[in-house]
Amino acid sequence: MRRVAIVGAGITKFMRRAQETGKELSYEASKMALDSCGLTLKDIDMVTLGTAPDAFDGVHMKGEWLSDGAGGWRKPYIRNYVGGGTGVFAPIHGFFHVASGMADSCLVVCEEKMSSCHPHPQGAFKTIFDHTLEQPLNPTLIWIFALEMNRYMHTYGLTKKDIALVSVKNKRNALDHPSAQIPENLTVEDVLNSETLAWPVNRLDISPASDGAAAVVLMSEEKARKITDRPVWISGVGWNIDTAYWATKELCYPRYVEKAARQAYEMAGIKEPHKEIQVAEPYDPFSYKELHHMEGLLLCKKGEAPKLLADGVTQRTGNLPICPSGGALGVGNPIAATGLMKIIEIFLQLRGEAGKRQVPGNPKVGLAQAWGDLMQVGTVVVMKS
Amino acid sequence: MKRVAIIGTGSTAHKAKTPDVSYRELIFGAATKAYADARITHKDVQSFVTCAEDFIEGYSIADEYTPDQLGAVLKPMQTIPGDFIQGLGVAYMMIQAGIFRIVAVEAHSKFSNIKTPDEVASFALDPVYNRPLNLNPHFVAGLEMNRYLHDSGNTATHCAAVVVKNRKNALKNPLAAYGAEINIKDVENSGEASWPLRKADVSNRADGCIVMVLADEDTAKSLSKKPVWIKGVSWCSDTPGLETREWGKAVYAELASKKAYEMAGIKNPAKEIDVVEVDDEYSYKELQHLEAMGFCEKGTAGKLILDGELSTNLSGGSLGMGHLLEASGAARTYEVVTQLRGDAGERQLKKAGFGLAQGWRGVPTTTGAVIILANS
Amino acid sequence: MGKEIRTKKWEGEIPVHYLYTYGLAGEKFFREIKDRGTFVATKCSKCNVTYVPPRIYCERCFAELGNYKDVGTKGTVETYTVCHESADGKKLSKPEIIAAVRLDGTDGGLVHRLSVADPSKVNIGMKVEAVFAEPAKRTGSINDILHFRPI
Amino acid sequence: MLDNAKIKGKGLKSSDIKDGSVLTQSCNPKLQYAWDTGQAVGQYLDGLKDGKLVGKKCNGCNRIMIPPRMFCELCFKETGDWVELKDTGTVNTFSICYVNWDASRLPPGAKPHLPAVVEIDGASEGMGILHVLGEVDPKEIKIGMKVKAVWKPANERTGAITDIKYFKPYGG
Repeated sequence: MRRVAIVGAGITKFMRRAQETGKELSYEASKMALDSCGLTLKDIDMVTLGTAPDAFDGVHMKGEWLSDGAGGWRKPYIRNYVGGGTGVFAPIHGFFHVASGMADSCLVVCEEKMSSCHPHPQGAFKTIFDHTLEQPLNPTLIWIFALEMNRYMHTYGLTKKDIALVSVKNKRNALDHPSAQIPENLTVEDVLNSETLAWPVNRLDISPASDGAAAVVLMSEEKARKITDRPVWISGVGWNIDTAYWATKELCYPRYVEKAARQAYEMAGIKEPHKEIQVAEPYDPFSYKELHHMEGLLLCKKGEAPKLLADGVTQRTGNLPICPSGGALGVGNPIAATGLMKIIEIFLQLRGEAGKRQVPGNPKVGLAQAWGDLMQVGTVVVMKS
Repeated sequence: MKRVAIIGTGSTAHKAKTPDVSYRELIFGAATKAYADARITHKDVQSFVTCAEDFIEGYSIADEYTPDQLGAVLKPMQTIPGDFIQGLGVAYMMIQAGIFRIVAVEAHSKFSNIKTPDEVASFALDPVYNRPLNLNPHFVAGLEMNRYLHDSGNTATHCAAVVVKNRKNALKNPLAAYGAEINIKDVENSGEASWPLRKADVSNRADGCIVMVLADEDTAKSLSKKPVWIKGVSWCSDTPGLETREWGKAVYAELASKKAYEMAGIKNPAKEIDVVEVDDEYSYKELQHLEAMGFCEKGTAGKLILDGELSTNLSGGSLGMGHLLEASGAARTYEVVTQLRGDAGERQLKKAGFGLAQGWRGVPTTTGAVIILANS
Repeated sequence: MGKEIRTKKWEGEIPVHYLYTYGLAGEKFFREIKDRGTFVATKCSKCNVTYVPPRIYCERCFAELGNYKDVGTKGTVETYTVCHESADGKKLSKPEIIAAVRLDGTDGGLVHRLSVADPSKVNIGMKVEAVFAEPAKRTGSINDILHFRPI
Repeated sequence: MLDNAKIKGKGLKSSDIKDGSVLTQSCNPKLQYAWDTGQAVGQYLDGLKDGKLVGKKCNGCNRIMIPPRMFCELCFKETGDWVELKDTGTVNTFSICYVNWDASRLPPGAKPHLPAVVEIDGASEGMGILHVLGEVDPKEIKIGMKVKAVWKPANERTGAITDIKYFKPYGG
């Protein structure tokens, strides 16, 4: 198998409402990624775009509409899609492009413009539920998170307080991220006292709706060596989807994330992830999700993530820094772009280029993960310097 | 580089409506056939690709509803919001990357379940520059057809000949929904859609599903007596804007075919390729695509078809089989595979060694994909 | 196949609506239409491509584009069609002509209605110009252009 | 190192849009569907109309499944017999929700929505459906609580999941 490296990265600000169109956001992130490694569009063989529901941007077949902004002009350009897991799946897609030998270079772009959807982007989520058997109950997106969080708390005897610390940590980490939308210094009490939207979920347990884009450039080993002495390798990829009958499975544990992680670990030769992974960016659209995903990623035992959090292990200065970027909770959550933001964070951490966000100890192995669909999809990328 | 083959195919018979089955049941039927044809079970399939778009399915995240009916629960499965041939390209890359040995690709159409198909199609137009004009989406095809005929010298009569040929071909295809014996006058009298486009120039909608199983060389040889090898596959998107595109040209088909020919080592497609299935969602598209991909000189496709000298779309094409949304490219590929295996019954070509299938994603897109297949 | 189903269909919709910003380039373009009744373009000098509607980037080489220049309101018909069906697929009582207009000196243009006294006189290559709504009635929309007309 | 100065993005305030300092275009798309329910869901809905919950059994893995399906997604073969299930079950998880589907808030004092996953008696373990609870003080809801369907009167049932108004606490 050909080795594939990440050689460049770009990102926009994450914003509640961007003036830029989705095309323009895609361009700004892509251009920055190309500039960062001294390449131009001409150097790119193929392009893959990750973007989540058309219902956000409000354009049917939005991959087609976005193509010029994403650098797809007269190139083999394709869109990939696994719901909310797309942001970490997009570089996996780019990986196939290069590892297969079809391309020596691939531009990976992720975009989301949620603010076009009115009155609130959450409205677009009603129609993620089964049209015949669930939508007539008028579900809101938060239902599934509340149901899952409750089940998680019940199974492991956790309290809301145990979980609120995720928001505090991530929003604080985001103070150092230049793209961040809602970085903040909060206390656990602030989270617990924020409005209850759907018990046990409070307003500050939730990441915001956002507009933004991110991009990375992938290259074959041979080409990468020519333009950088610090490539970051994609050493393991995994993704997995569970049944659409989401209410028929145990919600307290994301078995699909474990499946995806095992696929990625096997490929990367990782035997003891809790010891070998030095920095991780699991997906944190809701506070408990970070913990849920740490467990699914086998970074700790089931039900043990809250303890690591409480003990400070997952702080930037801890033994296993989790979401040093500030995550979806702090940087913002333009769905697909968030996943790629996490890939970029690990890329920077492994290069020692994360600036104020840099975790100590010169990490050499890191991981990014996203989640999507109806509690169904896990996407995992293991990276090594 | 090792080779990749299609080792199993499954298709429903396409119909204007399929009221007896849900989309899940429709897909399950085609998947069952494909796995049986490949002599595998769902457990042998290591990864899955569905080609679908949210607003066609009527879901905000259609990807959620993809795994069960393919046997893909707790497997690596993805959605490609693209043509089925692009999905084949993704499966090809995953196998070539050495990650999987067996991958299944699916596309389907439940077109009959969309109550507002014109509004859904128009929702793909730019929201600021185009959509507020509040037009029927076929206007994009009308603009393109007019310029293409103007530039190429092909005529509306030639387009009608495509309709006559494809609907007649469909009479011999048991999977086709719209086989008919009609003549050029019938097309001319069918009524205006968006001049010069007439109603009969537009393919009718159909429901259906197609699943294919791909495998790496070793697996294909051990499982299949008639593997059909992927010799080349590519796809391309031209500028998406209505304002910037070259209206007379199918640049995407030209560039995608060029790459696919390079991969397959094809110098003269007209001579070297025996089975040709191209997108004909609108009649003129068949002519435009054949010329763009070098099957004849520019401006000659119409006459060659009128004179019966180009036997393309023996399946009946979308005009004869029905427009199957992202599965239209699948229907084209299905026919090529069937011909290359020698299983096409009364449609069977005597010489069928190399074949090409091409897909286009419909208005207002400028995206298309090409795959080149061979039986040896 | 199986027994007769009584509940054969389930109806539903995607109940969302949208408010789109015009983007950085689009904002400039429509402000000029609204305030001055003219079109502006951006140009990539490297690729020698002039974009109307303007873009902040060249789609071919990704150069950053600024420098909006007035390209006037005249152009030629690249292609046209006569729509006989409405947006929702019903027959129009009065068919309308839609043209793709290439604005002079640019590689872009607009797609819009074409108003002519005699439809049979329309042809590809015909010179046309934009007709705008009265300034007071303009809102900064593609419909501030009423139509194109022959020169 | 990412060049922070190069990070673009022009964020707007909601007032920029409301007061017209930034131009916008609105759109109310008509995205409407009539989905074929098919064999499995069609008969499930017919059952609801008749005041019954029906499931389907897989003869491969012996699961009794709700919602019913014509094929087992795990064994990937056609399912076997229809099975009439009870209209009682167990709360697997629940929430107390104060927002509507579009993120607008319930009016002050309005009763919160009480979504729950209910595992249906007679189906295989863990087979739950999404529904809502009623006739219960939100504070009293517990995971593991027994509940029973409260049906609409027969003449108001249409063959819909809402033919069950809600599930309410039941017995012990």
